[in-house]
Amino acid sequence: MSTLKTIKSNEVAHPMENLLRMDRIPHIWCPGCGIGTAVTAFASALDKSKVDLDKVCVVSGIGCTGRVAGYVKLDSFHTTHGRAIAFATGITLGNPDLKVVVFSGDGDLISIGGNHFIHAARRNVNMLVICVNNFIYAMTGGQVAPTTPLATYATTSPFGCVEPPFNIPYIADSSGAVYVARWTALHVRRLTNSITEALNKPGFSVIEVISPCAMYYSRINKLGDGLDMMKFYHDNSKIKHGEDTKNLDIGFQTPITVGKFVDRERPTYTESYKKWLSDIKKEKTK
Amino acid sequence: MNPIITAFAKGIKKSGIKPSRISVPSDIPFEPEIVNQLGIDFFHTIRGRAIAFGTGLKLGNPDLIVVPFIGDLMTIGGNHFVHSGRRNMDLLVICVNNFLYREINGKSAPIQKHENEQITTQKFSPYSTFEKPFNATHLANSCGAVYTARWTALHTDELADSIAEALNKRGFSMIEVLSPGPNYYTGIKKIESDLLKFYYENSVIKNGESPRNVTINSDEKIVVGKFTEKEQLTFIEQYNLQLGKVLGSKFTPHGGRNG
Amino acid sequence: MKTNSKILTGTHNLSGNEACVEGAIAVGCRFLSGYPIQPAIKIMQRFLSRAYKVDATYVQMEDEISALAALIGAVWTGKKGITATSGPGLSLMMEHIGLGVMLETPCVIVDVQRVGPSIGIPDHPGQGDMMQARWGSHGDYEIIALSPSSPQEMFDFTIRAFNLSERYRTPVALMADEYVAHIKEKVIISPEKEIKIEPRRYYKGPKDKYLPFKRDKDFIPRMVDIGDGYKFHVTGLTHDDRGYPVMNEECQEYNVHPLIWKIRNYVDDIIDIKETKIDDAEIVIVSYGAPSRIAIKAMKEARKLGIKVGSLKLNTVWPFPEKRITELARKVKAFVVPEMNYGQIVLEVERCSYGNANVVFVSYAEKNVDNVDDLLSAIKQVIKEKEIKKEIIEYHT
Amino acid sequence: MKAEPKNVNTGIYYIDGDVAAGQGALAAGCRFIGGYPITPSTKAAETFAEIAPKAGAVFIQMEDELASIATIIGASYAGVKTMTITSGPGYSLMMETIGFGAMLEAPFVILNVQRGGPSTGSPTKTGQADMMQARWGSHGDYEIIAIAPESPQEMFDYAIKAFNLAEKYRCPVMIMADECVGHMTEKVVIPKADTIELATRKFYKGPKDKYLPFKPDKDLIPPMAKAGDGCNLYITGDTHNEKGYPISSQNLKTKTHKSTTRRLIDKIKLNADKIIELKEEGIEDADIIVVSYGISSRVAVKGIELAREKGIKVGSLRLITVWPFPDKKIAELAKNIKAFVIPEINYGQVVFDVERCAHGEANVVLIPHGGAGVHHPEDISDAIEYADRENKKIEKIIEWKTKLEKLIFEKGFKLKE
Amino acid sequence: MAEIRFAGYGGQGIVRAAIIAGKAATIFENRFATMNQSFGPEARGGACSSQLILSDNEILYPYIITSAVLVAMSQEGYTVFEPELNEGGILLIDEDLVKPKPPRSKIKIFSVPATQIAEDLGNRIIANVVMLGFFTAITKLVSKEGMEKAVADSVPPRFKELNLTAFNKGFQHYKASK
Repeated sequence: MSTLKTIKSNEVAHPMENLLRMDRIPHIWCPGCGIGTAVTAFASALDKSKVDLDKVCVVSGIGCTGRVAGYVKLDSFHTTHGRAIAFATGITLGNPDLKVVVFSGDGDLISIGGNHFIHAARRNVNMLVICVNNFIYAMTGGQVAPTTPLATYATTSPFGCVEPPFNIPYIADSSGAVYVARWTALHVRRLTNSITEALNKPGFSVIEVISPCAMYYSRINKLGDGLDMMKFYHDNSKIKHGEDTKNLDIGFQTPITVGKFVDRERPTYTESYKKWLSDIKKEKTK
Repeated sequence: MNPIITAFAKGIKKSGIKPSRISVPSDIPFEPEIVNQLGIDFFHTIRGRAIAFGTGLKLGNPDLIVVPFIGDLMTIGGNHFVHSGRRNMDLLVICVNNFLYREINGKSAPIQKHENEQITTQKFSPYSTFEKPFNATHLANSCGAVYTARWTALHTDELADSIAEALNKRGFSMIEVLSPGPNYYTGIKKIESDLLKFYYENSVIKNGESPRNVTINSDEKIVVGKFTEKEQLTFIEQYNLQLGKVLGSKFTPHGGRNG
Repeated sequence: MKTNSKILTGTHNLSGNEACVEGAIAVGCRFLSGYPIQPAIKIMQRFLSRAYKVDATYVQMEDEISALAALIGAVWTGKKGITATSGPGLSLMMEHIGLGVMLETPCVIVDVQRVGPSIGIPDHPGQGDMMQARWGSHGDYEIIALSPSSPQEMFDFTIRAFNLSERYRTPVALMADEYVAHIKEKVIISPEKEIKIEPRRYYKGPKDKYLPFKRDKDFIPRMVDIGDGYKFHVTGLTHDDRGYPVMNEECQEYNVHPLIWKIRNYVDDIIDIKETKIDDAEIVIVSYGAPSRIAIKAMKEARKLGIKVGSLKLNTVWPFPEKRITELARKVKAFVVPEMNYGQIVLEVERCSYGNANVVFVSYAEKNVDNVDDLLSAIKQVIKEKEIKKEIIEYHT
Repeated sequence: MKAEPKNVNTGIYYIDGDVAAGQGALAAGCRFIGGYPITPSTKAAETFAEIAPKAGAVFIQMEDELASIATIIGASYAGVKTMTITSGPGYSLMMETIGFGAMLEAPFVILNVQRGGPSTGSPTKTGQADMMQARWGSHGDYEIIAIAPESPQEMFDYAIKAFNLAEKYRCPVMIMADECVGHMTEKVVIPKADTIELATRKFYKGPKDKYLPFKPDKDLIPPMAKAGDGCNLYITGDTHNEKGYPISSQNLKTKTHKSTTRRLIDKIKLNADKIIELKEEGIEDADIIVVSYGISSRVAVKGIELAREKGIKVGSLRLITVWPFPDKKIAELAKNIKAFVIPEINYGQVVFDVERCAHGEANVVLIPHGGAGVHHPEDISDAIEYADRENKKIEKIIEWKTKLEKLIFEKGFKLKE
Repeated sequence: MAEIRFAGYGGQGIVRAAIIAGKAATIFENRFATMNQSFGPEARGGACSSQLILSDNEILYPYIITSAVLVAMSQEGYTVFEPELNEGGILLIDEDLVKPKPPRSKIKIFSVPATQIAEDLGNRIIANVVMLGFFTAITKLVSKEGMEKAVADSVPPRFKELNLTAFNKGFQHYKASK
């Protein structure tokens, strides 16, 4: 591993230096991976949205994307597999002034953490979930995920995946999320805008980021490197804002619909709880 | 007998399926006598795992017809619910929705205030009053269920028909039954029948209604009916298809009625 | 830490569960996340009904896994937090007990034990989770577990549990049982200012110098709250002082060893046992939780018959008072251990008695916990034993 | 019964322990694995996913470990041999359902490839700190069987043994491997199918309406009926009677409703002699006995060798089955020796049981190790030497200070960052 | 008995090289070989090493205490494991990737441009096989025939020829440089 280069004052600092733990760079992500892009977009969005960085807390689970918490220079938690949302629920209820961002992968949030995902959406707990979807478990070496498209190969589906994948925006929508968007790692500017928008939105927001996994998903399925995947996204993604979430299925190398799909208002858990408490108070003091 | 069980018994009869083929994993305990009368195999599993347990039963012996009863409305077992739906695992999930909702259609439901200092609706309710419940049908659809319906426990005939239909349906079916579940509310038995009647009277049948529109809201009538039905390969069918394609003669298809 | 003046004081008739909540509120706990399970529901209900008065946060999560995960999260925002569950729920919490230990998060987990394994009998007391509390999560760690035997102790021990957890920065288990949780008894609550509250060990130095796992001399690191601008990182992976993952043999030793020794070094401070008439005792009843209520009765009855019996009640079960048991074993003829399970803590007693005293196990798994006769008959039989049997004795009645 | 040829990929292989376990499971007749990826056990699941379909068996990757374990218990009641594969954190999640499986007396196998803990710990490094968890991790009282293999060949052999024990005793059987063994590559000989002896499940053969699911035979183990057999099963995780019906707290104590819980314990405890497998080496005239299991027993070999060179009489007792614990054997050995030396990759777990069973007759020396690596052989030989020198009876566990501990906590060691 | 260390970084096939050598010894020569690997969770691109013990008898203690051979394919691997090499040990390096210090007294150093040779053959990921050929020629710990069989057995059929060529290039490189 290369050592940290100290930046002298007259040198130009890394543009994101104030947001990254430079002492942990280089990161673990492979060349061609889209997680870094998502982090960059997140960092620019933090900058743009003008939120108080002291009050932003990042929670990650386990997996490649789960390492994000370790690289951002914010209060950050690297928790157990699948429980990032549950952990974040505690934080946001413990101190409602915080802006909690859950940054994790598809396997972590949707497979093992599926229950927390739907319930947090139902409760409308105040947090932003950035789910990097690379269609596979990459940290453990390429196992099938609940997002792996049908007939796609993975190490635990050596003869092709037999389970249809989740449509993450649809399930987020049906469970009650107030903001749902999807972008690919190619749409950096739009992704940044979405994150900026969601950071300022109270309630449960979900942004799915489709990301290449050059090391496992692409390699096992012979899709080329990260650049080839980016080219595929470029040629095959269609922006359709406001599309009905039920039409957002993703197949193997089929076109991907991206955009902002849901943006609605609902009282958050904290608001409902506060109102309920004050109702009781009124009732008791009557 | 509990009206849901009555409908279940009728449904089995109507479906023409031999009861001994039916296995019920459930997180609601059934009375042993009822299981005897039904002539099924019954497994009282731990909270939330009925669907996962049922998945094992089905894959272990694809000849079985597996009907998980879930009483916790996907609280603790929500993940198994959505994933089984996605896989289109061949299960008929009967979801006993025992939520206590104070107001329907602007009317107050007959829920007594507990004499204790506790707030009544907190009495082991799966949801606190300040939380919105799931629209289970919508959720089931968003993860791929092939058959969804909702009835109150007093719609016995419709419920029995739905059960009979879904028992013969391949894939992940979900029937939601609105009923104050017996196990959760022991102690306030009296209000059960009142509540049930209240739900029955304040519901409206709309077959084929879009799942998105059947959320149970306090200012509208409860929509019941058979909402969706579609055809899709089940997990076992997809498994046999895909592996047969790749492995050819080396592959022995997984047996059972879908094999 | 500021406490709210709305805490309950004076004398009340409370169940164990209710007393537990009052204890928690008295010590400044303002967060509960849980999932309803018999026989611990009452703790959630009571907490909720008190929430509006003390401005506490309550959340009913989707399962026990998330309940404990949320609790750990909330504690890092500066709250004191509690969760209440029973056997099956505790089993689900196991992974996050490990996380709590690794992140050195102070929190209290109440386990109102019922009959197990599996669903068992939800409305009947048991003590089958004692070993689980110590060993249930993967990997090596030490835990503190207290076992109350009355509503008064539920109150007192809840306070102590919070204080220990803040002092040693570790999850503390309050191992109650259904009997203690549901019985209603007089609970005396001292005035607010007399309640001792252990403050959180906060870091006070410069913000950019904060290292989340830099240990003081006593092996215990200091905490900060989320949102105070320290921009710290913590992880469940094996980590160094900065909280960054480092995975090698040295770091594993560096990280996990103190987790163990920050408890083992302070056992004398943590361990709390109550001894009655032990000086002249030939036989010592070792008990904890509900069975210790009859231990005293059996002791009195036996003394009437001329058998010198003493009682040793474990207020803290973990860490186990190894030294004291070893010491006593050299003096007494036998230990009699009544437990509402099929033999758990009795194994520890056997271990620590080093073959110097007989160890008799009286199982209350399928008996009423108010049955003194069986305990007494075990005492009567063991007094007749001539030699030390090198295994656990169970007399069948 | 012999293994079926279609399940046995006879041959000589150069594979790692995980792969061998996957092959062993199939050879043992496993028809169903529900699993979830977790380092370092994933390879076993991958192997099974690859070889199973050709032999008509099924692998399914479930959504989490909770589902994995629940689904295999379901499959077990559908009548098939079944298994799940996991590691520490996943194992913790399974705890509730393991108790359920024990209560239902469902035969199933869990492969736990232990890693450095607690919590997420060191996923790619080794540990042996889940041993007590295997025994005590679920709430309530129950007994399980746990086997600790030390080589890829044993991962294969003991996978078969685990299935045999599970089917025979109708209880959860754990293969407590560790990362070292799981990732170690060695020669593995998969024999011909007709040389592999398999136990078959005891199925009920009597009249269907007379079936009592939890009425034991003389060996304390009840015969089983499958779902769909027409036996009208009523199976519950509640404390139940022979019929399988739940017992309430009111009638728990009456004779007719005696719970089956005690039998869950007795069926293992009273059959312990038949279940326990140990490997003894040079213990006849030993002064010191090294008690070890899993990878530690291979590491100990070197330490023992070094100690013997110094003229110390050291024997070795390897626990192949760790649970049930060989109480009697340890008690017996304690009478004739000076001390037990126990190297474990944890801060003391199985050593507690050695201490308990030694009853103060022999000293007990623990050589702890935090994990993410194995003991230094010199630590083992030094501890043996010390134990041989020590003539006093010391009534507590003697914790050996390892070189690593001294390095880090005494010499002002700076951690590499 | 011989204890061999392979060291490099993830993606170089360090573990695979050890597996092939172990396979040659066990399956094709009917001896014993124990292979252990170590890598962090940051497997890809991070430091990676494997240890191989070859013996005519059953191997009880499965780890290296002092190694007889160190195959270094990265500078870091060389730095970390060089001290482990015993007196008179053999050090094999990829000359483009490792710049060794002056050797201790009796250590013998042999170098090969393994990665360069592999790139010339059209695929740098077979550098490990080139190295194996070189290793076989120098150490003679495993027979050439055994290794060839093991290489052929360990790669997909369509890459068999390429790998065998790479192996022989490595093997010949020693012969040629002698």
